[in-house]
Amino acid sequence: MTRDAHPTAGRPVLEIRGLSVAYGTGDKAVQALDSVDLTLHRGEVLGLAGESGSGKSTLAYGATRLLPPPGVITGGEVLYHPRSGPPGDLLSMSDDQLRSLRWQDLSIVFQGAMNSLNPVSRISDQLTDVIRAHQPDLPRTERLARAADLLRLVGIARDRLDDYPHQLSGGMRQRVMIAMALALDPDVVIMDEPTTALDVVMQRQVLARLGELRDRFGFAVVFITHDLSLLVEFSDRIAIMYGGRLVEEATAQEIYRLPRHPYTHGLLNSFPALRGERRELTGIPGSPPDLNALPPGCILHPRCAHAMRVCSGRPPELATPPADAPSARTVACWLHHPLAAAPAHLTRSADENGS
Amino acid sequence: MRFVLQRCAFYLLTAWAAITVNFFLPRMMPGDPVQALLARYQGRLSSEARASLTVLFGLDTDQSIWSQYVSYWDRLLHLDFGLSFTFFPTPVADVIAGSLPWTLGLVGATTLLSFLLGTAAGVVAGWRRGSWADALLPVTSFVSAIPYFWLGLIAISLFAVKWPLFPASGGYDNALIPAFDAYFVPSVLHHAALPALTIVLSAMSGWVLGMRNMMVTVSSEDYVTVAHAKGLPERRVMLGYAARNAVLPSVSSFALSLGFIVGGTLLVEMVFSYPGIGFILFQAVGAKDYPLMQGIFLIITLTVLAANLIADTVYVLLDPRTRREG
Amino acid sequence: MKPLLSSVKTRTGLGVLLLFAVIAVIGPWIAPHSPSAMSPDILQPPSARHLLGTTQSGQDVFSQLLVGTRGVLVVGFLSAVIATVLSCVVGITSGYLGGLADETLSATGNIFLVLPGLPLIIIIASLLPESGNLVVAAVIGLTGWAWGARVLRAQTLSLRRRDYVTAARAIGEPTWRVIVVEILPNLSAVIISSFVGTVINAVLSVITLSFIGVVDLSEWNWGTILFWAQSNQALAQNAWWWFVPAGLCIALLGTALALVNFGIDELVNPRLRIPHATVSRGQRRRLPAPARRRTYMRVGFTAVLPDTAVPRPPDAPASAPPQPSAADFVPLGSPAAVKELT
Amino acid sequence: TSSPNAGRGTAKGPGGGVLTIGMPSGPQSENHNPFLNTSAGAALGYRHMMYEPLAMVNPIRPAEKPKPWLAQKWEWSADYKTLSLTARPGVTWSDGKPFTAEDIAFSFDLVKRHPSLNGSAVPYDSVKVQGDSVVLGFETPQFVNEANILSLFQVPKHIWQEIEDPETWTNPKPVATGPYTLDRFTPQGVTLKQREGYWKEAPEVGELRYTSYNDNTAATTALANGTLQWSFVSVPNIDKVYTSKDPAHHKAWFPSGLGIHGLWINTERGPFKDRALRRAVNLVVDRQLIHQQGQYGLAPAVESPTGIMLPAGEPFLAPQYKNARLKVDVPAARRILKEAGYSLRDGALHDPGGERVEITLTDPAGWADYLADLDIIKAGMEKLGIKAAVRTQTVEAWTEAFNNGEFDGTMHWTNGGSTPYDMYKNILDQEQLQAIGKPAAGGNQGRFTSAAAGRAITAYAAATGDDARAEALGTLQKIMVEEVPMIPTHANALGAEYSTKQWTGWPDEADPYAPPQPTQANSLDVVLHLRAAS
Amino acid sequence: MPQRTHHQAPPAALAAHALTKHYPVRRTARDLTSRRTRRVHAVDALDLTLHAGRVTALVGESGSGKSTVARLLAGLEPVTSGTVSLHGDAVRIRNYRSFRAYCADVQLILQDPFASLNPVHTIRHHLTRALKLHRGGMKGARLARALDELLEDVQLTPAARYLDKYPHELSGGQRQRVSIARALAARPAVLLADEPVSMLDVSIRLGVLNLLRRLTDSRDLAVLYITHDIASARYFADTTSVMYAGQMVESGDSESLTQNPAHPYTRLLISSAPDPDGPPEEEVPSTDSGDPPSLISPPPGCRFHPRCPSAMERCRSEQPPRAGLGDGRWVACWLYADPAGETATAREQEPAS
Ligand SMILES: Nc1ncnc2c1ncn2[C@@H]1O[C@H](COP(=O)(O)OP(=O)(O)OP(=O)(O)O)[C@@H](O)[C@H]1O
Ligand SMILES: Nc1ncnc2c1ncn2[C@@H]1O[C@H](COP(=O)(O)OP(=O)(O)OP(=O)(O)O)[C@@H](O)[C@H]1O
Ligand SMILES: [Mg+2]
Ligand SMILES: [Mg+2]
Repeated sequence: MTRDAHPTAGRPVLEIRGLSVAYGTGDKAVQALDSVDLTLHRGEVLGLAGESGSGKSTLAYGATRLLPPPGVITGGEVLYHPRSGPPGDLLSMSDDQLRSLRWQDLSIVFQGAMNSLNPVSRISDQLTDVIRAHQPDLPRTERLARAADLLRLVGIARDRLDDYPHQLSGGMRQRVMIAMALALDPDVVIMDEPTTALDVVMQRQVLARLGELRDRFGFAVVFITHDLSLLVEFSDRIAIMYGGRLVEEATAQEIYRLPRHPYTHGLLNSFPALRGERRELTGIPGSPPDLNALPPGCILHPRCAHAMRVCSGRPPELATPPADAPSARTVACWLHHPLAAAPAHLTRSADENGS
Repeated sequence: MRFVLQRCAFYLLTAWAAITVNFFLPRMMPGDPVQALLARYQGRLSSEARASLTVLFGLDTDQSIWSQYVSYWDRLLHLDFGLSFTFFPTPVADVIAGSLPWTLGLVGATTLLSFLLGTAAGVVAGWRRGSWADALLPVTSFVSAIPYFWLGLIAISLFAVKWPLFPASGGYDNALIPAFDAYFVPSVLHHAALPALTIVLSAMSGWVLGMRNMMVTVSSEDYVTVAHAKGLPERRVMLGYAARNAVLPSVSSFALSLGFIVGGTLLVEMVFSYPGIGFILFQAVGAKDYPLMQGIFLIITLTVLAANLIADTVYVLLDPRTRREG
Repeated sequence: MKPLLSSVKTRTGLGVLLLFAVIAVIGPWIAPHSPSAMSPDILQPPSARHLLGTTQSGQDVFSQLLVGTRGVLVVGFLSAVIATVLSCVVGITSGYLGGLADETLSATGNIFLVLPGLPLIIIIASLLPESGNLVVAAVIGLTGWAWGARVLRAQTLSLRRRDYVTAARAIGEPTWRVIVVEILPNLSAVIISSFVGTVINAVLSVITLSFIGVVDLSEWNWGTILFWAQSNQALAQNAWWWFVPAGLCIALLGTALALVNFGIDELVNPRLRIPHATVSRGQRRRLPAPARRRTYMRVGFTAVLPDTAVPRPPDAPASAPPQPSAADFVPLGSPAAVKELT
Repeated sequence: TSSPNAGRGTAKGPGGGVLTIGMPSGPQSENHNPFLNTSAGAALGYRHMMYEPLAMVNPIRPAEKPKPWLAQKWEWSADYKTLSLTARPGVTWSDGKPFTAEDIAFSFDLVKRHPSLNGSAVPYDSVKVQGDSVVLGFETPQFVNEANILSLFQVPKHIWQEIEDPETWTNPKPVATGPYTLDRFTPQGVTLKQREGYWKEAPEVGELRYTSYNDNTAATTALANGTLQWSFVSVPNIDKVYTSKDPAHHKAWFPSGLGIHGLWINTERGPFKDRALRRAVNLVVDRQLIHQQGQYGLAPAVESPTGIMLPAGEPFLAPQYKNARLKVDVPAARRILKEAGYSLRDGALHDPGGERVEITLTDPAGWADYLADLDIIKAGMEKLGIKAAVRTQTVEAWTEAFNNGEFDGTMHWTNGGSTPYDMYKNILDQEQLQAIGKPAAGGNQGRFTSAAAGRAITAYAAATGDDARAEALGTLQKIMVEEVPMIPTHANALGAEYSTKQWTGWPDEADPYAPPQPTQANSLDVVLHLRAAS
Repeated sequence: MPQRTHHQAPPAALAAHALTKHYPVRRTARDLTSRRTRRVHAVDALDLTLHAGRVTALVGESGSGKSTVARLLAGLEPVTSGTVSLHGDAVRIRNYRSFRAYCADVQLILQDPFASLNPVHTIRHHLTRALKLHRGGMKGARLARALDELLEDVQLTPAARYLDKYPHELSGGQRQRVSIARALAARPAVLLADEPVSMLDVSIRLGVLNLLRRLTDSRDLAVLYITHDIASARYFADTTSVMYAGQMVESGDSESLTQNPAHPYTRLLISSAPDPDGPPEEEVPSTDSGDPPSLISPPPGCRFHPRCPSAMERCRSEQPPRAGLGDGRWVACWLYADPAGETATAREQEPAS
């Protein structure tokens, strides 16, 4: 795939800085995200993985201010960099500013396509109303033509325009959502587990189409999924989350070949491969952290085989490990501190790795 | 189409059962119309009148309940409801025809109005949950808990007696002849204003609450969030996405509420001396007027069934998911 | 039950309800006069002697109100019990069994829905030789179950397909146990809520019936007070104290029940419960106008807390923390959790 | 404009202004058949403004001779088996045709042929026309039915002879001899307009507007604010609610006829089987309180122990009861009980057999006045130590229990009539006597057994002379006073509320020429007396 | 995990022959009036055998009838036709008693760990009911011991910590293990596990699978493992069968089936599965008509033919027979049915790996 084709590629388009999100306020609040920093560059696919409940969806919706109550953003900023002009902070925009930015520049594909479409109105209406809202001058016929074009892009015949959502199969609905996300040619598309409802055959088709479209239009994608194989295959960079924090971020191949964080390593050792050698699967012992009673220090330490005293005392910071010094990859783990004696499988360098 | 046919079959069955119940219920009541009439006149009709009334009402013929049932159906199918006892010898059909339009006009219109207003208020209250609109809730539940007749009587004593803004009773100025003209129509509206106001007030709150809760529920559906994400104007999200879906359950209870109207009608018509069918039914029950009771019950049942059928159809139109192909 | 009590609305509602319940029990004892006792004080306005004045025949309205509470509550709750039991039996059975049994039962329910309620009650009530409170409660209960049955049937239909019901069947539970032990408890919120709704309805029905004089007037309830007030044209006589308090009591009782129902609704549908404001009113007032709107919890525009609203933990270190020392980097060995799954 | 409503509401009839009349009868359906008590004409009373009787009987002065109306004069044969009536000349029907003896004969023949129209069940035998007179023949003496016969509505033969089924005919275009004709009908009310060519002096009231209200409250409201000028409704606290709103004009007068209300008691079963108890209770019923509270001070209390209302029945009183008056006398009642062997223990009355005396009083739920009366009676009984309870029933159950004799005591009415005979027959009729459990719909539901009463009733009806009648009536009064088969309480009032603001000339205490009720036959007489207020 | 190769298949524990399930489209009395009865052909003439001590995986498209097969085998729904035999005896469920006897031997774990526990009951209730029903009315100390053992089996220790919890207080993996414990309480001979791990993330998923595998080995259980995750079938099951549109299209030893898929659908399935070390991109077939077939009026002949890249004329009209590929593997496809060049054709079509 040719991924760096676009001229503006490589510049940041969405910058999340210190985003914190809680569910509820007061004593009963659950801190679901704790100061997450993440940068999305133009034209790239950023994969987001992690245990269920680690805050992936919260990050996606929090950054766009679409988190339903009782979700509350408790801090940070989300900067959107338009193609030209100064960046704006989504979190301090007024409703109207936010509305005009949404979908035009930043669109989102929600988890269940079944629930994302208004069950009582036609596909065409749902495709055109967004066009009308953002480009009020476009005549109706042109809006319809654009809707038909969009459907064609995702491989659905234009005669399905007048259908209602329930008349489409799950895969088709998912593709309609993708088409809709692209309706205004946005810079950023966020996709939250867009394919979990589909079987592998359908999933493959949808992703293949998405890849083609991205090559054509050059939007950046935040892609959230549980399926590590899929993530590695599909994304440029991957960020791993654990307990509401980012624990590691690197290119897909780096994460897959050379995980630096014990948690990432554990994840990669939990899924069987379809081909090749049958490898030993070790999994991750213990159970997910309780967000209401997070352990002190590194929140993974009760489950970590390499935990040190410092791990239970102070939270590690996201930093580039010395071994990867010039690259942009980061990891939040004390094992990469100069004083620590990290196990070999987490510190191997690229040339040491056999593949 | 198939769906509609199925519903029709179902309605026919329900209609049959309801009509049969209509037949048996009054016949199970003790006492007879003559006694009831005498009791009603409390001594202003001498007991000698008994014999003549018995002959008059044709009550002296003995017939088995089964043959009565058969002839009941026979007459029904010929749209012959018999003669009313209370208004003897006026045909039941005429009595009903004289009162039904008033009920339909006043109660039908106000029920529709309160549904529309209540639903609209509910949409706003649900959408602006947590704002001033929430103060509406205790008020509405208080209003909906007030017995209708009480509200009506208070309204009369305030707005018809103390400050005589509206007439206290009747459907129109008695000096006028019913006609569509510049004298009669305003009189009808003026007379309907107070009852309508109280009906709307007390019936509206139920819709407000139901709609508000549905709005809150629907507002957190994914497609509403998607609509926000699409950057649509707020009105469009509120009406086109949230309200459009939230109104569905209200529509089906609206149909059923038509059945409950008639119960309320009785009180409206009693309190406001309104010339409608509810009060006639109340009189018929008191007077053991089987033919009239049956006629009214039949009309009510059929209207409710028809309203349900219409509501079902409307529901199908509103909710594409219920439309089945093939 | 706990989450139910946590709502202010519910607590208010339950409080008022409790007050009425206490009056229902002790009302006849604390009533200053016998409710039917006539006295020469005819149609007196409220005074210290007669807190709510007297009637046309010199009866004490306040006493009537106190004594009448029992009748209203007994009829309301008894008929709601009858209706709820019936609607549970019919609704759950037809929902669970499906097929012909379902068709028959829901057709029956629909007939009851189609027949106009109040006239039906009037007819049935006049069918019976006596029309005391218990009879009226039975009649209201017997005619008022259909709506609840419909709701419960729909709920049961959706519960029946839940996996845990299938799972219970799969381990060999007999049908009655599946219904009673697995399904019924999950319907409890719906049942309570429909119970409360039925109570409101039954109270309004019995009051209406008393008001139009269909039921036994020798048993006092608020409706009979209104009946006497109305047949003596209390309002025309400006005797508001005779007419108004009973109506307000009814509305108050109804409101209390509605408030309880709110709580139950919120229990069933937690989405209704979500708070709205994220910061105190004082804090909000200090914010600039555009930021103020951002602090409301709304769908589609997540609330953003202003920096001032999040108190920083007091022990947050102001200066850079001391660097960890080598001793901190000694491995601890496998934690306990690691052994759990291998 | 072409609208029929143009200028309505301010319209003046040919004879002048409008009189508004109303009854709380609920919505009406169009039916002007005068013979049917179910008609709108009967419910609102306007049938009397069109269809006239042969003579005008004044029920509040029953002893007076009826005023000749469409019959110029009438004459009984000595045995009271033949009545000859002379038609008034110069009377025309509202369609212009003359009124003749043929019409009278036709009217009598009509009710004879159709028992269902013969509301007072007069046993007509033969009807013959003799010149301008009609001769009615009967098989038995009919003195007691005189008023019923003379009150029969006269209908035009030329119209009614065409009607096959007069029972079910709603008479859409009434043709009658009265001063008013139907103008228009709506379920909510009726308007009558004065016609040309009435045989008497034309009334001053040009238009009659009848309104049917759904209940007493609505009618009272209309009365109070003056919209309604003439009505008969039970108004509580009438001073405050009605009269005081315009003391100069708002008037209410509730005179009585001979029909009464009272506590019917079961003399066949239960405690009231004992005459002593009946007499004792009769002495403790506070009739003034019933008049004041139960009847809102409208229907007068029964004063004579004979049950005959005064002053209407004054001429009928037997000499020994001329001055007898009922009054509450608890000690006397106690004395009677003591003499009969009753005992009072701890305030509770026990009968000679040692049983506690308990009585259940019943009436239909919702009949507010009766229930209030029962409460007062109960309070009286409690003074004697009787344990009394008031129970309500449905109207149906109550009617059935009443007819079947399955009650202890219940408020009920009696028949009225032009002599006390009708009331006594209703209470004491031995022909109607039935065992408990068998319906006695026609009378004597109290199951009072007395051969003497039976004889006196028969003797009165068959009597051909005033002395024989007086004697029979004396016997009945004696039975009533001494046996107390029923405890009379108050009159079946024939009263009304009326306003003198626009119209004067209403009947009142000073000039009781007619009962003021708008649904009585005499209402026509009242309207003819009305004069526009200056 | 050691690689298992069974040359001698152990005895069949549960076998289904010509199992068929059709659902009426709307199951109401009113349907009787219409002539045409439309039915969903959820499962059609399916043969399946589960062996003691072995795990059989069932994979296939969404909606292909996998769950239906599980429910039919568990006796929760009447079959339209076909037979099920347990330990060689035909199963006949006539009343509650016979069903209870049957479910003592055959237990089902439902697809969704979040939905299959009743939220209003504690873990103790769930497990106690299963024990009481199938282990002769246990009480007191015996019951307590049995509960401890059960939870220990699924490694929810200490048992006391979990017994009185409500389902919502447990994580998905813990709930899944409670469901398994409940199914095991009956000491069944056959365990039907319907997508037991679909909702879990990879690390929890792994724990559950390991547990099942261990129980199979230690108790000689026969397990049916229904899944979408073909890699886990390879890892975990001895035999794998592939379903398409209500029919079985291929079956055989898991390793060889996943590495060497024969049926075009199996090939599509396996090539579609994401794989970071995946085959080069041109391998991925790109068909756009990826929509599943209608089960109300399934395509005639081979049900896969509308989507099959190698569809032939006879595929459109005739149902393909089963062709043996040796080693207990078979495939229902015309490509392999030609008696003359059976192996040759098959080789040709096999993907190079
Ligand atoms: N409404 C809520 N109230 C309280 N806590 C919540 C709420 N919604 C989510 N959470 C918690 O927030 C955390 C993050 O949830 P989120 O949905 O972002 O996880 P996720 O990574 O998307 O998980 P999954 O992979 O299962 O979708 C979870 O621990 C969850 O329990
Ligand atoms: N009760 C039912 N009534 C009608 N059709 C049904 C019923 N249950 C299942 N079906 C249909 O039978 C077919 C097979 O369903 P089944 O649940 O067995 O599929 P599955 O292979 O388990 O799918 P998934 O992988 O999505 O769980 C589907 O088309 C489904 O719609
Ligand atoms: Mg998520
Ligand atoms: Mg399934």
